[in-house]
Amino acid sequence: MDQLNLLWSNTGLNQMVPGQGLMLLVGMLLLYLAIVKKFEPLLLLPIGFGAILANIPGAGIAEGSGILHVFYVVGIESGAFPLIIFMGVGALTDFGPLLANPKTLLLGAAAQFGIFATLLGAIGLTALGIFDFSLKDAAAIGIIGGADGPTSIYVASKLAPDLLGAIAVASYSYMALVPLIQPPIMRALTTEKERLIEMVQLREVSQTEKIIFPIMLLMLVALLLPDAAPLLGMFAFGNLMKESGVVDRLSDTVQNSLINTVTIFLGLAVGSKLMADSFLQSETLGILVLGMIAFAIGTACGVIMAKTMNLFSKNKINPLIGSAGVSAVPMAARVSNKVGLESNPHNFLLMHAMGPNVAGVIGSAIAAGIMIQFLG
Amino acid sequence: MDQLNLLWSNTGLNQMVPGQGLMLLVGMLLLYLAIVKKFEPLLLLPIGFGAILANIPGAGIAEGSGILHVFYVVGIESGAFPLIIFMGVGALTDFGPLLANPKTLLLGAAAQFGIFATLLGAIGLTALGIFDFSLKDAAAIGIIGGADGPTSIYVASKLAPDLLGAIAVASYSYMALVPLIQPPIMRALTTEKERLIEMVQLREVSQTEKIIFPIMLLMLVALLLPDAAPLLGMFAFGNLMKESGVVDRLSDTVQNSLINTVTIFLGLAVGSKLMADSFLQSETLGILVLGMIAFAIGTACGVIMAKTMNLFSKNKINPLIGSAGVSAVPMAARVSNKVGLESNPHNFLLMHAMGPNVAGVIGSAIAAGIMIQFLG
Amino acid sequence: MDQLNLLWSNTGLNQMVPGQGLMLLVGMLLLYLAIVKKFEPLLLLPIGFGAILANIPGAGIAEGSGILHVFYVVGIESGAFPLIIFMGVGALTDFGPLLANPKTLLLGAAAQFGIFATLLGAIGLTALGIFDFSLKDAAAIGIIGGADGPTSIYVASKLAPDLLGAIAVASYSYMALVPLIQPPIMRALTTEKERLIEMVQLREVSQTEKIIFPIMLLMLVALLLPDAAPLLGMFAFGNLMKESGVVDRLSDTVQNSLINTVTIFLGLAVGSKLMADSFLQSETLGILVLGMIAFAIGTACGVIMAKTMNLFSKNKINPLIGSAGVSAVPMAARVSNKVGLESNPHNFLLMHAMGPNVAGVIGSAIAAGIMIQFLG
Amino acid sequence: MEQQTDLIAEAITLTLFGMGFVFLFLTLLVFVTKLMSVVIQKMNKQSSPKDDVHHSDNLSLKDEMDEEAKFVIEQAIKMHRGA
Amino acid sequence: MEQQTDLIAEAITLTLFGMGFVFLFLTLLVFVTKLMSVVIQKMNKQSSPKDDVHHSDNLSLKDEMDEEAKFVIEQAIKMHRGA
Amino acid sequence: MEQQTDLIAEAITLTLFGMGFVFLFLTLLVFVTKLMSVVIQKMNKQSSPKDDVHHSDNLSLKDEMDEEAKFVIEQAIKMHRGA
Ligand code: NA
Ligand code: NA
Ligand code: NA
Repeated sequence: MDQLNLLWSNTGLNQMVPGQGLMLLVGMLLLYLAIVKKFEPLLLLPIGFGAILANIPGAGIAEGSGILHVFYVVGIESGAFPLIIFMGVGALTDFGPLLANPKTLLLGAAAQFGIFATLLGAIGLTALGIFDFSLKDAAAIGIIGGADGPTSIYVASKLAPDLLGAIAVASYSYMALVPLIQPPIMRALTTEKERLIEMVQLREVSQTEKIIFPIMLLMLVALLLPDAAPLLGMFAFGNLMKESGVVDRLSDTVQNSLINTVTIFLGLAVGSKLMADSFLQSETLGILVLGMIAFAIGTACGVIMAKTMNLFSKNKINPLIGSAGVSAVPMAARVSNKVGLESNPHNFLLMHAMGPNVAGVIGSAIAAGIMIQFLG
Repeated sequence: MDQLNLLWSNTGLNQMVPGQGLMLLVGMLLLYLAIVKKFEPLLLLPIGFGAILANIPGAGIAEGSGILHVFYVVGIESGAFPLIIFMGVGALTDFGPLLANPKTLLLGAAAQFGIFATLLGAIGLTALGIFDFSLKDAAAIGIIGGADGPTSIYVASKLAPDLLGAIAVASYSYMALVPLIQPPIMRALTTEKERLIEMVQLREVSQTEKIIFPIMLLMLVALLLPDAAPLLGMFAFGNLMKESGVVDRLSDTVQNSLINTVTIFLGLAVGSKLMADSFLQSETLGILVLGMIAFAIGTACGVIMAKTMNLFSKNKINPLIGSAGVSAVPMAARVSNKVGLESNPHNFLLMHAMGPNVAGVIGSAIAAGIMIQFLG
Repeated sequence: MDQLNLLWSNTGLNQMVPGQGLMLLVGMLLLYLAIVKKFEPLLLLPIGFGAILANIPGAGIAEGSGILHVFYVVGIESGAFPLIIFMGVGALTDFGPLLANPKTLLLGAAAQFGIFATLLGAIGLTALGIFDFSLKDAAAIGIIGGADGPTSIYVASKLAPDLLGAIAVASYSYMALVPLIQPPIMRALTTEKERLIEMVQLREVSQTEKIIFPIMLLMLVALLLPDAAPLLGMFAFGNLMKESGVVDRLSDTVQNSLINTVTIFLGLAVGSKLMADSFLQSETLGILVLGMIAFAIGTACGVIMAKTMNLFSKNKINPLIGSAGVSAVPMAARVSNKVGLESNPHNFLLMHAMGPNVAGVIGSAIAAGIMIQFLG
Repeated sequence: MEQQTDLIAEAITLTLFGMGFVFLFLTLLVFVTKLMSVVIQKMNKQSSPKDDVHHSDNLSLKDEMDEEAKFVIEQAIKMHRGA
Repeated sequence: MEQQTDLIAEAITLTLFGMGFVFLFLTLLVFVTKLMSVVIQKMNKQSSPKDDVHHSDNLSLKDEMDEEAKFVIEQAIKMHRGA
Repeated sequence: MEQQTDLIAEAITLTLFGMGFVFLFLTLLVFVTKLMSVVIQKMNKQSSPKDDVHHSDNLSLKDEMDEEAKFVIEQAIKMHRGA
């Protein structure tokens, strides 16, 4: 009889607290979004599954020597997983469009205002007594506006590990929602005439330029903002492996089995931070709302920056590519293209939008470096 | 002269104890089985080689900071390797036949009696004073009857790390011996008429069912037996990645480079537990004998269960597929098919046997969870 | 204003010491050699990039919890990376030519004199008061003459971790320079008549021999020099996986994604040892000079050994294949072939040179084992 | 001696509970799986009419393409023989 | 209260310095990138005469092959129509 | 001074023993390898007669299949020309 009691007392049914039940549903919601709605499935499927595993009552998979906690400590606390992903993203990035039209870097700069506006918002809500975010928390939340998953995770692991789960989920969810969030803002801020602007075709960029650029980028980071060097260093390294053309077998592995493997374990480890007691806080709701605002402001600032640049330049930029400055590669660039085609079905903005799109990656890594330097 | 003495005193020849010489031969025997006899070479080749490395006198490769010991601590003590392999097995598993005929799950249940019978046997031998197994030891030995390598290793690493080497070797060896162990038992327990039973063709299973099943399985585990959640969770995760169809690049990596890489290091690490002083014990002989018995009993119970089910059901099951319930995927299913073809060369049982075959994986993971819950 | 001061005080520009500036240039020089000159780019590109990252002022990427330092501790201090690379090299090695003509093993032995001559040289320079190398340092430097990157790194990590950066850079650089260093020495030590020697065609080697050889090699190591067992064990393991033909999926992964992944992280981790304060020492210059001498002496001894063997044997060896005994697989064998073709455009020595070439790998691993046994 | 009796008793208990639980779990899984399959098949049937139309559309498009391909191939064969 | 004013002040400072630095950095990157491109394009132009010859060789070879392909296709069309 | 003499002495000893051992080891490996090859080649020769029969069986089977393929192709060509 004792055995039966023990068996029953150890079941999940008996040990479950309401929060865990809710989080199991949240995990299944993430799986639904990933599988049925195809929202960033590469990340949200492992995160969702990790969330389910982490909230199985009595299993302790995300605590102590549980396997998800091991993945978290080894891969995220050390910074290794986000940095390796960044190397992979670098190896998948083509700086060609950016090099053909470098001034689109400024669009990537402007869109980072979403990050800082959100930081201000989070601190404002704290001042109003609605939430209780520290400056570190606020900075980590702001980075959601950078629309860059690994950067968000990296910064959160340094500044606000308790919020990492919510921040990562918000980051990837909103990246998936870019096609819904951005178009209304883009249409509201542009005139039909602006949306019709056709841009001059991009020149072809030589391999030499593509090889020098990542090294130059890293040197500038080294001289001006060393705290951004891990992120942008690995990014530049991945890109250099690809563009140099002399280590194709390494570059292939980085772009395939390595980034895939790390993505799986990163996702599971992030999911392990969705445990009921730390995720089911009013703060999480704040993070979700603030993250959405961050995306919207970033989008708007990118568009406005493009319009401002047109005031000073003969070579007009279609302001629809400004929204791509938030990064969310390559989704945001596709959105620019799609909204552009609505006005003129022959005006393909995709390649033009890739410039600000990858500039946005650089911009948020710089913003991340500043946050870490001031607060880390 | 001192140097020469030192050189000589450090040679393996000088330092070798008889046990190590014997273990080097055991390692070579495993290599022979793997390479010439093709017994589960993916595991037995690395295990055999690891055994050789571990028994090189004076090299200390499997101790302290020796590389095999590092692999063992990092990969097996943490539970990571068997769990990652289980994820890979999940990504390689097709639950279709099981979903088309769910009652074959019961065959997978019955075959687990091999596990518990062996546990009783081990305790019985202890009671008789022949061996000295604790209950934990007995449970870990019993799991050999589950015919599932990673499950055996996982349980042994939790309950009886000292016996891990012998248990893993027994587990993989007997899985390779399934085509020899099972047919006589199957023939002895069935009549020719039973062996001739033709089963109705399996319906096609929709993708939706295949996606829901792993989630449902995990939920059931979460509610009833959280201690089985790490094993079955990773298994379900791998399967969901495959069936969801939205993360094919992750699923491909899991099925190939990831599972291969982990298999190599798992094998070497298991081999490191074949050091002479811990392996050359009378217990090892007991484990080998008991493991064999576990397989035989599991096979028999699967067949008997199928015959019992036929007493209560119109839709007759060919009892030859019962033996596949021990798992040993896909070898046991092929054995069912082969023995069936002996009686009727047009009666293909392979797909029907895949149902109990994968059910056996679930069944032994459940049995493993119970062992860990009661004794871990 | 404080913020502005902080920002400035944290820039790399402000924190940079001259040594770091110089090392950034060294890093870029390595990238130049890798990308433009195609000097062993698989290693020198990651090493060069790692050197740049390690010398970014204030970033601390190669110290404490910096990611490159983590890679170093996890992968090199543990010995794992060089050993895994050695496994990969084993899986890429064909012992066929060696088995067809086993006496070429002696060429691989002779070429190791470069290692010991360099050790003597380093100690001599210390005796003269020019440098200050310990016996361990001298041994680690000598291994550069083995022309085998992972062996050099493995030995340096055991005997002289402070010199690891310089030793690894010298090792890979000179391996890339083999086509420049070796031919003058080869021509100087051979007569035209000797260079014209045509060798009898190699017999075909059976798969059985290829399977037994790595096991036999390991057994000999186990009996005579256990300290070489980790290196040669992993090497033999990789080779056995390839030749056995029963674990092709493991062998493929080892030869591709696994060796590529480890190469990337090994390179970055080695680069992290090129920090200004430890690299910019007069010792580094000594290492570079001694390493070059080691290569030259090894080459010469290989050629002389071949000529000596011709004095005692009817089956004449073309002494040009002696230089391949330094290893530097497959570059040194190609050099033998090329210099041979200069004298007789129909005399292809490539396959004949592959014998001493892989023998050189075994030879330096044996030499490494002796160093570790006497000094480790 | 007593200790060993205890050990045996424990082993027997573990076996009973263990096998019991394995059967309980897998029986439950049988029912839940069957239930799921029934529900999904019903849902699919409800939505299938639409699907069927869609399908047949696709098929007819494909058929057209096949017709075209057939025609081209026939013409090619004619040319080859006749010319 | 005072603490919160401090917090807000800090946040505003961080925003000002942060956005300022982001713009500074990326503006610098624009200039450096442009400079690099100009330098490299000039260097390429200097070395291009050699390259051009090489290129035009390649092109003419390619042109010939294209000519051949064109001819083959035209003949095929003629056959198809005429026969 | 004495320390350095010691160091040099040690280095020389290490060199002598080291090179000696390298040669010893690889010479042994030469002999063992040759021995292995001889043994394996002898064993292969003993078992080869059987293998040869087996082989020739296979070959003849393969030949038959080739014959068949040849016949089919010839018939096809005939059809193609004649028809
Ligand atoms: Na961004
Ligand atoms: Na099983
Ligand atoms: Na060598």
